[in-house]
Amino acid sequence: MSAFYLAAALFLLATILLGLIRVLRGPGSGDRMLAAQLFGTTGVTILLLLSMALGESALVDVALVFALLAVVAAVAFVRQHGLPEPPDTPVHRQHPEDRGPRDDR
Amino acid sequence: MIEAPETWLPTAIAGLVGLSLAVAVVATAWPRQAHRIGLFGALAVFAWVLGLSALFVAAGPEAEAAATRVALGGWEAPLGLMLHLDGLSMTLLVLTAIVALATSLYSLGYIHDRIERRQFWPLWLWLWAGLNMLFLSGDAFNLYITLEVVSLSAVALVAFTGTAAAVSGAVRYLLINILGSLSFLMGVVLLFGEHGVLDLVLLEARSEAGPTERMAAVLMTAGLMLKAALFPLHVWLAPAHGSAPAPVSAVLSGLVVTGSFYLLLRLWMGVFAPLATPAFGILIGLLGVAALIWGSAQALRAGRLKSIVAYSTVAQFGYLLVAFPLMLVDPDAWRVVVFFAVVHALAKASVFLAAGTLQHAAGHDRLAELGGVLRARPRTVFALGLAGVSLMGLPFTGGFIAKYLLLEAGLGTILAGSVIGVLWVVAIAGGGLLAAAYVLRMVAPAFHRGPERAGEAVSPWMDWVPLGLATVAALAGFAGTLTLHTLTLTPGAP
Amino acid sequence: MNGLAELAHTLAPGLLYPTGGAILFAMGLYGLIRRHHLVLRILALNIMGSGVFMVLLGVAARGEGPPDPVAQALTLTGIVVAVSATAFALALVVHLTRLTGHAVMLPGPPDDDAPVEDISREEHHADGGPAAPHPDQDRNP
Amino acid sequence: MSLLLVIFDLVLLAGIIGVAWRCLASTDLFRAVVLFITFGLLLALAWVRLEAPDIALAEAAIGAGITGALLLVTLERLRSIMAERHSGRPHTPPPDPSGPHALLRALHDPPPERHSFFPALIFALVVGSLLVTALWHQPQSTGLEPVVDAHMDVSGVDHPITAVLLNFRAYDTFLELAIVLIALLGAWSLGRHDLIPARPAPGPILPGTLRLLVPVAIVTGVYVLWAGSHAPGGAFQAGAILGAAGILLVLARPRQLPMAPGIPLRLGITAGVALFLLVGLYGLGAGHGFLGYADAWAYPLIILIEVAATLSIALTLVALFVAGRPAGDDA
Repeated sequence: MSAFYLAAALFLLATILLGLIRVLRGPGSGDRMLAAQLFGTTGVTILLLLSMALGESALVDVALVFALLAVVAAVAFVRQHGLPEPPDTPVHRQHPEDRGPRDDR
Repeated sequence: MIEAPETWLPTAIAGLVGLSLAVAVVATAWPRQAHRIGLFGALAVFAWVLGLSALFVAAGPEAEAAATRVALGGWEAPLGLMLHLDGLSMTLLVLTAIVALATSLYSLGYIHDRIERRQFWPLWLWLWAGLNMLFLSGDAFNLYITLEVVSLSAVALVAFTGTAAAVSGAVRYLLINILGSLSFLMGVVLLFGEHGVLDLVLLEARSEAGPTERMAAVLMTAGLMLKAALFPLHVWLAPAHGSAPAPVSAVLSGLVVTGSFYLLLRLWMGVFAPLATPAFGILIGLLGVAALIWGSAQALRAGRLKSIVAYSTVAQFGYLLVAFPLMLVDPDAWRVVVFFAVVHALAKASVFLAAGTLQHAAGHDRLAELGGVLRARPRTVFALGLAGVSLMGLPFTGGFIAKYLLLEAGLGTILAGSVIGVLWVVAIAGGGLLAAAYVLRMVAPAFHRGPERAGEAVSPWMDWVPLGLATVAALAGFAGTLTLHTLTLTPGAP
Repeated sequence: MNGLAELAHTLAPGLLYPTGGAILFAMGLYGLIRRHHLVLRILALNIMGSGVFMVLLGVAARGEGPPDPVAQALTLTGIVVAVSATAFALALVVHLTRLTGHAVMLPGPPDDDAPVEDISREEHHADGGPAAPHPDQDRNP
Repeated sequence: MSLLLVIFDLVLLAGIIGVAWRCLASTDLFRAVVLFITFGLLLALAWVRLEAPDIALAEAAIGAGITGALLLVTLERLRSIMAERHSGRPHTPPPDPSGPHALLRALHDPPPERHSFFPALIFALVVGSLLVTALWHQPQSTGLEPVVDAHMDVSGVDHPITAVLLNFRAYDTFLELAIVLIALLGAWSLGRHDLIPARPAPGPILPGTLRLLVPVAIVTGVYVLWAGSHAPGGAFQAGAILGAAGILLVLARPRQLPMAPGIPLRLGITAGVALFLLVGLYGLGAGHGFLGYADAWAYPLIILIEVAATLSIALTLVALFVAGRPAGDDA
């Protein structure tokens, strides 16, 4: 059975390498980031499969942390690049939250 | 009933680490009082180091057999970490204490802004604690960590004025330091992979001239040469040291660079001793000659006072490299090299502090426009000159004795039949002349006729501390015997 | 059959991964020399560091029995140090860009005769902010 | 089975090296950063294969979470600084980054010059091949595993790595905490903190995600800290996870960071180092050596130090992410 898990992990690893094409080609930042997020999910699965194949239960913790923290980069990306907006919204819309006084440096 | 000094020595060593760390931690937690904590901490650490050195010298004959090693947490090597005190580290600890105390006092006057003080003192105290730990460390990986403590706090100190020149110098300095640390760490990893231990004494016992040692020696030496700005890996030094605030420049040129050099010496006398061949010595010596010429030429060309001093550091460290081949021929020469490094650190720190005072008074440090201030401030110029004389190596100064001893070792090499020894002797003598040229360049405007201009008022600390430190540097010659004696208490050294 | 056993021995993690680590170290070095943007240089240093850690962990996993816990503890310490240094370096780079308008470090010695402000006299610096920006002051020709 | 493992190793290593290569060769900085995040993910898998789940845990928390966010925010900071300098107008809203825009050149590094190609290549090849030669000549030593194993019963904990970190080599760990602190002091000395550039994020997705994730992250952090005494985990991993939770909170409201009060914040970031040092000095006074514990007290003291260290690391990582000292620190 562990050979099957291992083969599955290997397959998933190959899909990550395949997915790198999106990171390299782009074209937009969103495509690249989304591909990296997908790798995160694949990574979690690989970790779970390896934990079964190698019999190391501690890897489940690693997978948990992985699943949790991959979000941080995603949130950082979304906060800076914004969500795709409907075409009729003006580009430089000022959000009320954004108008705070500039820091005193 | 007074107990023998040996029984107190381990506690005193661990206590020094604990004390210097405690001062840094308290200053970090309570930045509002950081300058007061720093002042009292500096006095306490200084006193502790003096006490420790008295204990160490008193315990002398026993210490000769083996260095005093302290198992932290009660775990002996190879499991645990050992602190390691011998004559070499003791000498450098005392040097650090003197220069650091002077710098602390100077900083009281130099950094008076409320906010800057809060940033400066904790970082400076961490740097000092890092240096103390570096000199006391006896474990290869721990050396890497202490090197990181020293370099990160040093980079932060270079950058903290926040000017474009300082930040740009700091970025360069940081990248170089990380690269040097990684190279050093790779060497440590190789040694660990081969021998399975990290303790320097155990590594020394197991090391031989194999491929691992060779590669580790290359990586660690290159990394430390980067950090010590030894030629040809020196380009970062002048911008970082020259644009930092004066007390920071003094510590960087006087102590941080010396710390990396200390490590090089320690490694080549211990773990890498089987690899030291005459050809290697000649290669290092030639690099030293190149550094001497290049650094002096830059110092003669530079337009800013602090740049001159910074380039002279490159030149003076060329001396230390020239001494490497001498050490291979004359086993006793290493003590002279250390003594030279000590005198250089004292003199260089006082030159930088004096330059800082002049810069403060004039508001800039462009040599061409500094004449008026130089004429109006004889005390600072005297400090500059006195320390400069020690750098040149005129008679009756510490620098003279160091250079004399080096020349003696060089002549010994020639007598031993080595032709290339002539080059070393010429380099040592010529380097002194070049040093005389750039030191005179610094002080000469003071003797020209012209208007006097006292410039900005200077706090008494900034006025007197450079002079005091320069006097110590000049008088270091009288401590030569004591220093050389302390250095004989280093086990494993030839 | 003998050759296959030899191959399996050669490809054991304890030898394979240190080799990979050495390649990463050399690659990071190459990138550090070739690239000029400071963020890329910091990434190159991080890749070098990862190479060192891979060698260390690979060395720890060599031989029979459980891996060496000391090597793993050292790696953990090293990773923390690397992260701190990276965060500090990035803060410095942002600050440098704010002052000079570029985040590129060109090779060669910089012009160290550029004027330097003296903080012991600067009162305007008291707000903790940077001095007035010097556009492109230390860009090398 | 073993053949599959060897193939897995080879594919993984090829992937790691390939990703690192493309990362260093890319002219677009954003692409380099995304590749670097992927690099961290693959590294975590490599650490798993090297039987180092502790390191994989740390790499997952650091590589996937904190460094990625830090690099992305740095790029955005660089971009907004450039935009400000070029337009003279503070706080230009970020343009759509996928569209062509002149300012994107701020995040663009031209391909390196030709003349440095061969020297750099030869230098790297020489270093790499010498390293490989040295490594292949090394014996199959077991390292310090037997020594550590022999002392586990007096270490106070059941997990060898925690025993090494907090007992046998506690000095290194203490200095590691100090280095995190020094990095923060350095970043703070550069000036006050800057705004974290951000676009408005309308809609319920972001707040909803955070409401769900932050509590889970906190629970996970505490769990990893608790697990450290007998299984992979420990203070640093827990601190990194809690720090990531803090970074999420910072990212959620980048324009209105709460005024961090100076004194509690200072105490928070130094708590780990201070407590560690106090315990160490007590050990010195009580005759167990600096940073030593009495055997009976080892477990509670280690846990105490770990809790303080976790809090300090988490706070420090968040502060390093914000970069620059909070206004409250100067009060």
